[in-house]
Amino acid sequence: MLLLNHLWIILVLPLAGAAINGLLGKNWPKVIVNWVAISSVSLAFLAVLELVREFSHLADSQIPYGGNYFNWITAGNFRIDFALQVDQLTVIMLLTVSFVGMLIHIYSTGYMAHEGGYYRFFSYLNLFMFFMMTLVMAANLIVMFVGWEGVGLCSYLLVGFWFLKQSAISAGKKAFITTRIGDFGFTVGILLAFWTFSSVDFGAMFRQAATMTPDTMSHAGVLTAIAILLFLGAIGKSAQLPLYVWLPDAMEGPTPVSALIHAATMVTAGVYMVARMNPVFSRAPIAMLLVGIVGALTAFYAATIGICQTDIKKVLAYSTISQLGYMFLGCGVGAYAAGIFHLMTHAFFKGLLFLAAGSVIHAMGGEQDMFKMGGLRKQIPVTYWSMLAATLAIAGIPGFAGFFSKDEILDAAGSGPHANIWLWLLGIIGAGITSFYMFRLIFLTFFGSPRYDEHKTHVHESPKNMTIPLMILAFLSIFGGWVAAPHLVGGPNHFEEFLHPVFAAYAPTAGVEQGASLAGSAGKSGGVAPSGGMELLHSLTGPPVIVAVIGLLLAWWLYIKRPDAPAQLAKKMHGLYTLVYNKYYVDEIYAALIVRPLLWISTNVLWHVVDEGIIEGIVNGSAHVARGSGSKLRELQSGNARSYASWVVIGAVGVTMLLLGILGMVH
Amino acid sequence: MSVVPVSYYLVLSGILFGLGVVAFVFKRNIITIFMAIELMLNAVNLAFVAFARAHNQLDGLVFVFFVIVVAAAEAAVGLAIVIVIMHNRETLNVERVNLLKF
Amino acid sequence: MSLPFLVFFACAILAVAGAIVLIVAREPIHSALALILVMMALAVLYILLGAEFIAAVQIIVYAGAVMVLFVFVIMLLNAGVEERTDWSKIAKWIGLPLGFFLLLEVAHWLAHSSVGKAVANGAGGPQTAFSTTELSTALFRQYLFPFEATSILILIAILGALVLARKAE
Amino acid sequence: MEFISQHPVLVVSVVKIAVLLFIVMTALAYLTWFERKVVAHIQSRWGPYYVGAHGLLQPLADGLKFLFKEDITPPASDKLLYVLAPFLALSLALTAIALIPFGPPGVRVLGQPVFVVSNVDIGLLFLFAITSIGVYGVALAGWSSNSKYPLLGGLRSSAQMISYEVSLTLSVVGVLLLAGTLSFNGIISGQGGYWLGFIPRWHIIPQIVGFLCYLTAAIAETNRVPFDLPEAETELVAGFHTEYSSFKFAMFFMAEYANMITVSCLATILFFGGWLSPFPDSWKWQLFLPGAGLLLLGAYTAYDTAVVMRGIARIQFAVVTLLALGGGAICLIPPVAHVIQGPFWFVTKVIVFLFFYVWVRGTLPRFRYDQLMSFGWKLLLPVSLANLVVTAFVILFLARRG
Repeated sequence: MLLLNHLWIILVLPLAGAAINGLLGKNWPKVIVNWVAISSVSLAFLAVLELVREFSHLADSQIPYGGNYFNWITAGNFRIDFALQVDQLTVIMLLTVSFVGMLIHIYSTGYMAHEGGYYRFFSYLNLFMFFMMTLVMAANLIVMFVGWEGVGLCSYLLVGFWFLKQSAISAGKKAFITTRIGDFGFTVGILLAFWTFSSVDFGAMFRQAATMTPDTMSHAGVLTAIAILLFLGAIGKSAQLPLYVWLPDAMEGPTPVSALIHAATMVTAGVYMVARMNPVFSRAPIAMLLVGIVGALTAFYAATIGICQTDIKKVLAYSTISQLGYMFLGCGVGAYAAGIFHLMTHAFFKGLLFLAAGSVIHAMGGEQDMFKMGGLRKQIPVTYWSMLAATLAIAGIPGFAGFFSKDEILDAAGSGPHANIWLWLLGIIGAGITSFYMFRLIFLTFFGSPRYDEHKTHVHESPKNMTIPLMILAFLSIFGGWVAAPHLVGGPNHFEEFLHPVFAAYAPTAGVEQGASLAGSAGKSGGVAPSGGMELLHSLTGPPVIVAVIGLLLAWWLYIKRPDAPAQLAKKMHGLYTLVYNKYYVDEIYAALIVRPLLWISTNVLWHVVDEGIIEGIVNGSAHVARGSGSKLRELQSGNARSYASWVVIGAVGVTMLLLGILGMVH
Repeated sequence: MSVVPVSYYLVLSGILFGLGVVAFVFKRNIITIFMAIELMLNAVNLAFVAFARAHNQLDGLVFVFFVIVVAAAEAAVGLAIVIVIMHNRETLNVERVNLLKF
Repeated sequence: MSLPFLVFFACAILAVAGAIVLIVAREPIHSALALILVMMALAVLYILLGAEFIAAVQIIVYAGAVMVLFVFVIMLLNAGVEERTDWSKIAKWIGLPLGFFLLLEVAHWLAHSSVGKAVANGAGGPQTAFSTTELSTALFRQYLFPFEATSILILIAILGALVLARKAE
Repeated sequence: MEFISQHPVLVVSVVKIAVLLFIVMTALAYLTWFERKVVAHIQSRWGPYYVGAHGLLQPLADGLKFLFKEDITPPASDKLLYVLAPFLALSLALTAIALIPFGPPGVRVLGQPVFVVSNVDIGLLFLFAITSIGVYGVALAGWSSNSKYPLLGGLRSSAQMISYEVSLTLSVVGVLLLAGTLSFNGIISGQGGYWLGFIPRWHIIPQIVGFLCYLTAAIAETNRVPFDLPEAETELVAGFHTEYSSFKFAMFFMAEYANMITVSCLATILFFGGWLSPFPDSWKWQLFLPGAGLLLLGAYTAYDTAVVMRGIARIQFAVVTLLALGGGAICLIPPVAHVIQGPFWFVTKVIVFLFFYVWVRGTLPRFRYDQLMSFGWKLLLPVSLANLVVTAFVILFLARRG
């Protein structure tokens, strides 16, 4: 039980790596920096594996297994311990994060090989791992918030890693500020939670919540408020409508960063948080609905934008947003397990996609525009195959990881306890679009004839330390979902069962359907419903698959069969095209509605009026007063010793008087 | 042999102190101003001794001792300063030594 | 009117007279002599109070060293008649009156305040002289630290005086 | 009258003061004669010879001369101080002597000791107090004359006196440590007894360094050659008393000699056991030493009278002879001899010191001013300090040894 009792070890490892590299690494050769960074992360991963082994021996009653390391804040009855805990959910997240993180570290050693600030990059990366794991293992909202903000910080640092590029800097700022808006809600949510449960410790909060009467659609209470506020934070962090705008710009950062932070781990923090707070959300149907709606809308909306993007990373960015939307949709319809499942698979294939894209960019010598690529299939086979696998996975082609998870979600959205046909519909369409733009990406990049100057750019496969992570992730993208496979043939869903305690523990008594849904799904496979074969067929020919295939074919038709079609199409519906191409002008709208007024107010009111007028007025005024009184008072400094003597005498007389008075009183 | 009440000494010391203060304000010559200070110190010493006698304790005398020592030190430095002033300003009148002012 | 009273009043009058002369005299050296007179009178009073050692120290250090230093400086600087400039209005209109007021105040207080009375009634215990031995014991046991501190102080004073009086190269 | 009977102290004191004053004055007068004679003989001259036999009446003549000279007070001088200064000097010098015990305190009249005017139990401190005031006489004289040389002389002397007073005091502290008291009687009786039965336990032996320091400092303190810079003729005409004439001058003169006497007495008391006899008490014959001495003197003068002298001098010498023989005879009476014992030894020792003073004056050249200062501060003071420290440590050590 070494690690269970010393969870902090897992955190300290990457932190140590970050510290060592950050403080000492400046003049070290890259080898040492690599060694430090990777060893720290790999050790962390091994530690997690060990942790999982020990965890598997725990009795259910011992879960969640917590450790309280030191008393951090104490103010009145507000007491925050630096406490960590492990339960099934945490385990999943830890595995995903540490594993993907490790792979991406390895990949980065290849990708960043020619970059400056090498030690800085890895120090940040390790630091990110530290914060992410803190976030995941936190046992109370405050510690979670630390991780939450910490990853935000690292994201800022890494997006702005090339701080000589103006666009990178502003992208970093944008990411930070936009996220702040959500975090504001999050913070308020925390406060409200404390006000309500008089504790921010998960266990305590949930126990409290369990005793409270759940809100209903008609009657919304404090639980709803908390849930919505927290969800605001999730929106900001996980780039949902309407705060998604920062994520595409965040692609300014190095590709491994995009892969690790803006695809695999950080952006999923929101989903994790919602899943973690499920007892609260389950009791706030309105909030649930909101989550579902936001998720579905985002899924659909981002997908549509994805269609017209030409920058390979932008496409992936929007697809990330939309996939996150799916996860929230899953949570929104009460299928937390499905959401987390999708989170995990997504971590695999989206991480892979980004890494592959990175490899492509690497191969193209920095070129990101898909329309300047093409026909790379032969030159960089490893990248091609792995990317294809990932695409199939994300598109939800049966047998690949994405299929299982997405199917779960849509299934829950369609036939789950909180089923909502409209959300389901949006999800389905989004899925179709997803597969379309993903295959568009594949076809544009790897098929057709090269659209780049083959003499200038020498396409070459990436080095081993980049391709090996690709292969590993490809493997996972393909088979990562099979844990849930038996479910299709009517068998049990291992993943869901594994997570079941987390979500069932505090499930609202009113909404037993939560548990019942599992039972139901089990029951469905039980035999009341059509047999396993039918089940399999049903899910294999289910709407998701159909739309996926349609999207695939459409993409094929447009970009392989009739390469000139897209242009004509764009001409035909020019308005719509430009609208979508410009991402619905959301950035411009925000600029017009929020940023510019804000700037105007800051300049004309806060700066010129408040600061220059009032504050400086006060300061200078006091200075003037002091000066004036001083110039009067200094007359006392006559330079004539006898005057000074007289002053002394005056003082003496005063004191004596005082003494006499006092003594008079005493005696 | 009858004894002089201690309060007599105290009154005398009070008067001397007051005169010292008056001299301190009244005199213009740096050296005499110094003397005024010495006068005040002496008055205080008298009070000390008187109180020592009154309570029949030695501490008062010890204090006087220290006061005398300090006065000696003070005189040494002070007079050195006076000499310097005289060299630089050619006067001992404090009212003429008035450059340090607003 | 017994002897101690005679001595006391004689010395008291001498002391006050000396102080007044110190004030009115225009020749610094006369002031100095007046002050010496005061000190002598006080020394006698100390003896009357039984503090012979203090009396001796008073004369040796104060009259014999400090005041000699004053006289010496006066002679060295050839300090002439004090010019009675009256540029400090405050000293003229506030300082002096208050000074006299303070004089009366303190004297009156010491005479009539409960403290003064209490002490007076105590009338100063036994009139046996303080033993010099005890005094020195107190000085070197109980007050050793202040004593050493004063020695340091004097050392510093000497250095300061040397530095100040040194001819500017 | 009843007041007097109330306070016998006053009566006795007044009488003692009168007697002492007379003796000291005479002593002063003849000290001048003594000095001139000795110096003369050192310089192989006769010295005063014609006013009375061997110039015995010379002091008288000088005194008269001073009295009848014109008393000039410089118009520019500060009258008050000009007059005050010599009085201050002389009175202080004489006051100092009042503290000196010339004989054992045992001898009393009306319950008051005879051989000391004021018997203070911190006499030494008081003596220093008075000598420390002594400087004012010189300083004020220098100042009030309102003339260059006196001013310089006054400055010099005050500086010199302050400087040497320090080492004077310090050199004595060693003795105080040994004696453990400040009263003269205490110090003297502390020196009673003998080492090896015949070496007197005087402080001179353990405190030889202190004694040398004291001697030097004392000479400087009294402005005597070789430290007589205040009246260095070659530089300052006559120093602080240049402007003085007639009796005021005489007073300064007497003050100086009075100081000599005081200092010698002090040396006697501190280092040479005051009125203690150098011989063990067992030697009974010492009782008759004073008488014997006087008789010898008488015999010598008788011979002179008979053989050498002529004319009026012979008559004078006859008187001297008679006095000497008579005195000697009286001193041989045992009770008188007992009483005389203390003063006799005391005076003898003092006279030895005075002789030493004169001897020094006749022998040594004068210091230069800077030499004087550097000698005082850089040699004398450190040495006396070292002596003090060593003494203290030794005493502590012995005390520890038990």
